[in-house]
Amino acid sequence: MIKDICTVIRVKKIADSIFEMVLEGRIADEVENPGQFIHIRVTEGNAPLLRRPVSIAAVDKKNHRLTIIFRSGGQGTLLLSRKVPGETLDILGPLGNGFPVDKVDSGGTAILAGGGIGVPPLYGLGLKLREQGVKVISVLGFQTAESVFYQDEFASLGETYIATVDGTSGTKGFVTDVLNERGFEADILYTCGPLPMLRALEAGDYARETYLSMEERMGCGIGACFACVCRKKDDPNGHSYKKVCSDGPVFKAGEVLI
Amino acid sequence: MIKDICTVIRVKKIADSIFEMVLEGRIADEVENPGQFIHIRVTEGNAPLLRRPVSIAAVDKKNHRLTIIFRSGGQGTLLLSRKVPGETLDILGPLGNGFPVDKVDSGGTAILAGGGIGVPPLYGLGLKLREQGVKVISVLGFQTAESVFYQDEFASLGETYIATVDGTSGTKGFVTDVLNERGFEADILYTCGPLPMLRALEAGDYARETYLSMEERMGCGIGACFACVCRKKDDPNGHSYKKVCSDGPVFKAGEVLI
Amino acid sequence: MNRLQVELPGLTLKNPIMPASGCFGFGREFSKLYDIGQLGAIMIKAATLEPRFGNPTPRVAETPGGMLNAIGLQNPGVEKIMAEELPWLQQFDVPIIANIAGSTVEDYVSVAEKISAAPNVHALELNISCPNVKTGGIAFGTDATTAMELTRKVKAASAVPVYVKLSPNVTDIVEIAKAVEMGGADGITMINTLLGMRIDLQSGEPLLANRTGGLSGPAIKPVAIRMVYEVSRNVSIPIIGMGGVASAEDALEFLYAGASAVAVGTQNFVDPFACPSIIEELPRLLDRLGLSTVKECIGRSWKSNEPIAHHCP
Amino acid sequence: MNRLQVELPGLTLKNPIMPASGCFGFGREFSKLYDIGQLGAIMIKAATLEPRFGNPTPRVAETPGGMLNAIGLQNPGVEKIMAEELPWLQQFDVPIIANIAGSTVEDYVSVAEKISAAPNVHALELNISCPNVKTGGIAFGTDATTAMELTRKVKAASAVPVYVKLSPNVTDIVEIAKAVEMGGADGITMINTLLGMRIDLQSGEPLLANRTGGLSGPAIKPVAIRMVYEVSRNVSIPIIGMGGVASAEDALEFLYAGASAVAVGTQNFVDPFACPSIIEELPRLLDRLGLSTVKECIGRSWKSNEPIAHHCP
Ligand SMILES: Cc1cc2nc3c(=O)[nH]c(=O)nc-3n(C[C@H](O)[C@H](O)[C@H](O)COP(=O)(O)OP(=O)(O)OC[C@H]3O[C@@H](n4cnc5c(N)ncnc54)[C@H](O)[C@@H]3O)c2cc1C
Ligand SMILES: Cc1cc2nc3c(=O)[nH]c(=O)nc-3n(C[C@H](O)[C@H](O)[C@H](O)COP(=O)(O)OP(=O)(O)OC[C@H]3O[C@@H](n4cnc5c(N)ncnc54)[C@H](O)[C@@H]3O)c2cc1C
Ligand SMILES: Cc1cc2nc3c(=O)[nH]c(=O)nc-3n(C[C@H](O)[C@H](O)[C@H](O)COP(=O)(O)O)c2cc1C
Ligand SMILES: Cc1cc2nc3c(=O)[nH]c(=O)nc-3n(C[C@H](O)[C@H](O)[C@H](O)COP(=O)(O)O)c2cc1C
Ligand code: FES
Ligand code: FES
Repeated sequence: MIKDICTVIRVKKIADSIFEMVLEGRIADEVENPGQFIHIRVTEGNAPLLRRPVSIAAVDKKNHRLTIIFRSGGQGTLLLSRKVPGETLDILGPLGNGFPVDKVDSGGTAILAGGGIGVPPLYGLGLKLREQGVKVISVLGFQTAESVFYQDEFASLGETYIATVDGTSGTKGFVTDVLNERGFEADILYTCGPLPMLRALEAGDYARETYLSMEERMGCGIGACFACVCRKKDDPNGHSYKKVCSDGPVFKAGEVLI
Repeated sequence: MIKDICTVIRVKKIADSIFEMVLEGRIADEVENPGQFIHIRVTEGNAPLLRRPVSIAAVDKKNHRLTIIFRSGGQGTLLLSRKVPGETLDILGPLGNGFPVDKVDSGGTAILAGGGIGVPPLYGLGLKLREQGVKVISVLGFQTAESVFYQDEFASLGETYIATVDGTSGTKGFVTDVLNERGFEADILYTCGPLPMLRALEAGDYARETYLSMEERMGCGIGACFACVCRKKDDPNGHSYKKVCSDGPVFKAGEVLI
Repeated sequence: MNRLQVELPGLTLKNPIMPASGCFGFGREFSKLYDIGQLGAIMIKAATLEPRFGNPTPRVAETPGGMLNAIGLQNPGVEKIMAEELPWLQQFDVPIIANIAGSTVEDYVSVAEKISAAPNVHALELNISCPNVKTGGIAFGTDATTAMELTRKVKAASAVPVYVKLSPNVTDIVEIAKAVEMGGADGITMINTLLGMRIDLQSGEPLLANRTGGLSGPAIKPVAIRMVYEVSRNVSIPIIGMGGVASAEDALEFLYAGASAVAVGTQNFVDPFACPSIIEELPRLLDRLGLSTVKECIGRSWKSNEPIAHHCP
Repeated sequence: MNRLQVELPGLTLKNPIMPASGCFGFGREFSKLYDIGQLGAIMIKAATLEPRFGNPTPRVAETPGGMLNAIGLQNPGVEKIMAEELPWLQQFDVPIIANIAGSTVEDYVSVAEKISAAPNVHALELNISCPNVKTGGIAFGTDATTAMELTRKVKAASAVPVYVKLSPNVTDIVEIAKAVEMGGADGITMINTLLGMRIDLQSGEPLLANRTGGLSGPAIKPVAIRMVYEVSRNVSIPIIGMGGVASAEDALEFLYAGASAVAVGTQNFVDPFACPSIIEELPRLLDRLGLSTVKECIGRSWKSNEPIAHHCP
């Protein structure tokens, strides 16, 4: 974890309200696992005040570059989407643990199940798994056709299925509808997305092991403020906890209460 | 007075911490008198929250353009100095009354006495007076040689004298030192600058009539909030007042307590 | 049906948006920018019995996300306001809420009596944040009994409904709110400014000539929302909410918290078109959220009625 | 001579800058970013007698120029802090100020007794913003007598000087400050957070699971400065000031207002290097203003000693 001033290399709108940004800086050199995130200060002033956590979607260590993909919605991500190449950003990272990539052997099969803005970190994960010879099946859920992104990128990693809530692209419904319909055989499932999706995937029996990436409102992003804790499943009313920012964001299914 | 979104045409550093900015917009069409000012919202967010009052230094009605000159010091003017051509600014103006240009006849002599960041509105005034055939003598005070600006521009209007506090350019001392030394004969003196300078000029007897432009911290800039009042000289303990933003910023010497 | 309409004691508001007292003068300046007849109401600048010059300058200072003011109630006095400002305002079809202030109970009563007789004054707003000279300068609004007594007397003198404007600089705002309700207030307006200060590093002195000033603007919005939420659950008179409103979203947040209408103060300086912009945006915001009327938004956040959890920071 | 040095009861500070309680954990995370031995002191996260899990999430929400938190005093309990955190902190040459909290007087006393025995705890910080279960949840810090009694008992139990951390959510902070001084406090720290709320427009519910939260960050700085100014003129014990400090300029503003040292809370989240940056910048700022030591800045703004003018907003 370091703090660095990174340079914006490229900003591109890739779907409805969705932006892809390439950043250059020393943080790229420090990335260990897909699924780690960065904590971005979007302005020098204090409007908005807090940093914004965004997952690393891909890393290019040779060129010291990171790719992030984010939805521009609130005040912070709106400012972020307006940055132009050459501008700099104060970034803290890489943060968190990321997805464990050593839980599946070469030749094994991994399902990547992403929902909306949970899709980005799975792309970096898919690249890494492919590198390790793992077969990747991607199942990506979106609201509607206009919000679909990175379909081709995932397709280049392996079989890729799209689900949209309104049916305007791929299967009508949710990621779980695709999984139930297709009944893939997989060693491991990695997922990131909205809570209802994570809950459904944890409840279902889609692979031998499941890892999920959580979201929570954050203060510090580094484990100091206790803003982002979640309870451990084995002690639901006690004092045990995990911090999403530093113990997570990725947890093994069954470890924390979601 | 209107509110308009103006476009930044040019920003140029012209002296130590001093910037000249050219803006284009409908506000230029509304300008009535030199010495009026505009109230600039420097950011869409709220850091900083309040608008910044800045005098109009010159107006080019044909091209719907305004020039302003400002010192970049605090949070707002720093942001302003970083604007790049093509960016837009939310501006309210023109505000205030400005200098009366009909108080001196063609062939008469006017002294423009400016101090530091009080110099800019005098330039537009000088242009207007020259247009009306008035002889213009400019006496401009600055801290030091590096903070001198617009010397050539004023020189093109008429005799121009510089005073610097540290003597690194022109006369060592204040505007009043130049005036006392030279003993110009003038019909009218117009001045804008720091309070001690205004007080000295009001107290001295440098012309038949004197008009001074005041500064005060402002809220609304349009006369509604009573932030910027000053007392009338003829009722120093009573309830009479003038608002710098809407009754001023220019007052006849002797009208208000300074 | 007008989906923005709200009915309050003495006030039929065509929409729930109005400028806050002291941030709009008597409307003359803003009337040069837009038709002020489109406002839900206008809260005019405080009136005192005698004219007041107010505090020395500087009277305002900027702070992060907010501003401090120590105008000091400068106003021409109730007589002149009634002679010059209120008649001028009659050309607009908009109810006036007259803010009144004073240093003694008698001052308040006398101003209330006079100004409530003006034809376009539909309600009074009793500014109880003022120091009471009789008690050595402790503000009327920081003691429940004093606030109740003042309310009672003003209410008796007023020809129109009385709204009491609460000071946020208190330990227990619910206690004060209940006291003014008991005193006969027809409504509450809240919040007035938080007491604050800025020190200038060059001079080493407080930046405002008055040293302390009232903090307003976006910075105080969370405090205002919390107070409106708490008070609205504990009184049965309506609330006009204010404190940092800068957008239709902010206004809606106040309605959700329990306010029946919303006043806009500092934002009038940031954007002189703040009020008409919010009025224009409000129906679009309701649409976006699938809501049909302003009325149904009021107090939505506390429908559950669970008592508030105490919090240890 | 170290121009940044400040001497306070129990504390020799190499500089007046320290992280505020709850915004720095026990220092482990920040120690990965910089040498935390360079800090003036460290105010560690609140310790309670028993471990606490805290409130449900969301626990934080952003506001204009500030943030709300309702962490709910999550901490592993005093025993574990003494077994695991304080010994780890001993490797750094920095005095620890242990923040203590509780729901009853007995809780506080017991935590004070235990934690003040740790070799690197040089002072306690008594968080009196917590609700007192015995009085139906009214915070200890909002009643002068309760605050004085609590201070007295904790002071009697503590082996090190006791600083009382004042809540700003009171009508008269000077009254509380005088009460804790009478109760034997060696110093005051101020301010804790202002009570606030944000409502989410989508859900119509308060954004924080706890509904209300504590407002911190730049937004509250003017309120904190005003309170430090007022309190420092009325007590003779020193003050550690906090509330929105983000820069060396802000720190100096607190010193001018009357604080002897300054804590940095929320800014640690905005910039994890906030404390060392301010420490580095402070001498340059003193130079720029022609000042030689931190000590000479303390209380510069009220040297005149004029009583404060009351203000009617
Ligand atoms: C570990 C992690 C990884 C993330 N990765 C991505 C990503 O790759 N792409 C992406 O688009 N989004 C991602 N998010 C969500 C992203 O952080 C929020 O969308 C963003 O912070 C919202 O900021 P805003 O300025 O748009 O909204 P605002 O409404 O202005 O935000 C206000 C405050 O709430 C917080 N907040 C709001 N929504 C969320 C949320 N869903 N999760 C956490 N905090 C929130 C903000 O950080 C800020 O503090 C991630 C969140 C976490 C915790
Ligand atoms: C009628 C008028 C005309 C002016 N014309 C010019 C000009 O042509 N060029 C120029 O450089 N400056 C001019 N000024 C001064 C200019 O407004 C301030 O320098 C500027 O507002 C400071 O903003 P900041 O962001 O740098 O400082 P900050 O310290 O961030 O300002 C904080 C607050 O204080 C106010 N403030 C600070 N200094 C002053 C000041 N001297 N006068 C009024 N308000 C102040 C700001 O407007 C803001 O509200 C004029 C002021 C007035 C009243
Ligand atoms: C410059 C200024 C002057 C004010 N004058 C008055 C006043 O005369 N009477 C009053 O009750 N409130 C006065 N207020 C308080 C506002 O009406 C309002 O309660 C407060 O500013 C909070 O709202 P805001 O954050 O939208 O500004 C004044 C506020 C400001 C900023
Ligand atoms: C996330 C968070 C947790 C806090 N926890 C504590 C705490 O445990 N004990 C305490 O006395 N104050 C606590 N505070 C209050 C701070 O110590 C400080 O008084 C307040 O935040 C104001 O300073 P700031 O504006 O610099 O943050 C906490 C503040 C924040 C933001
Ligand atoms: S965000 Fe601070 S502990 Fe996780
Ligand atoms: S700035 Fe508001 S009246 Fe002049």
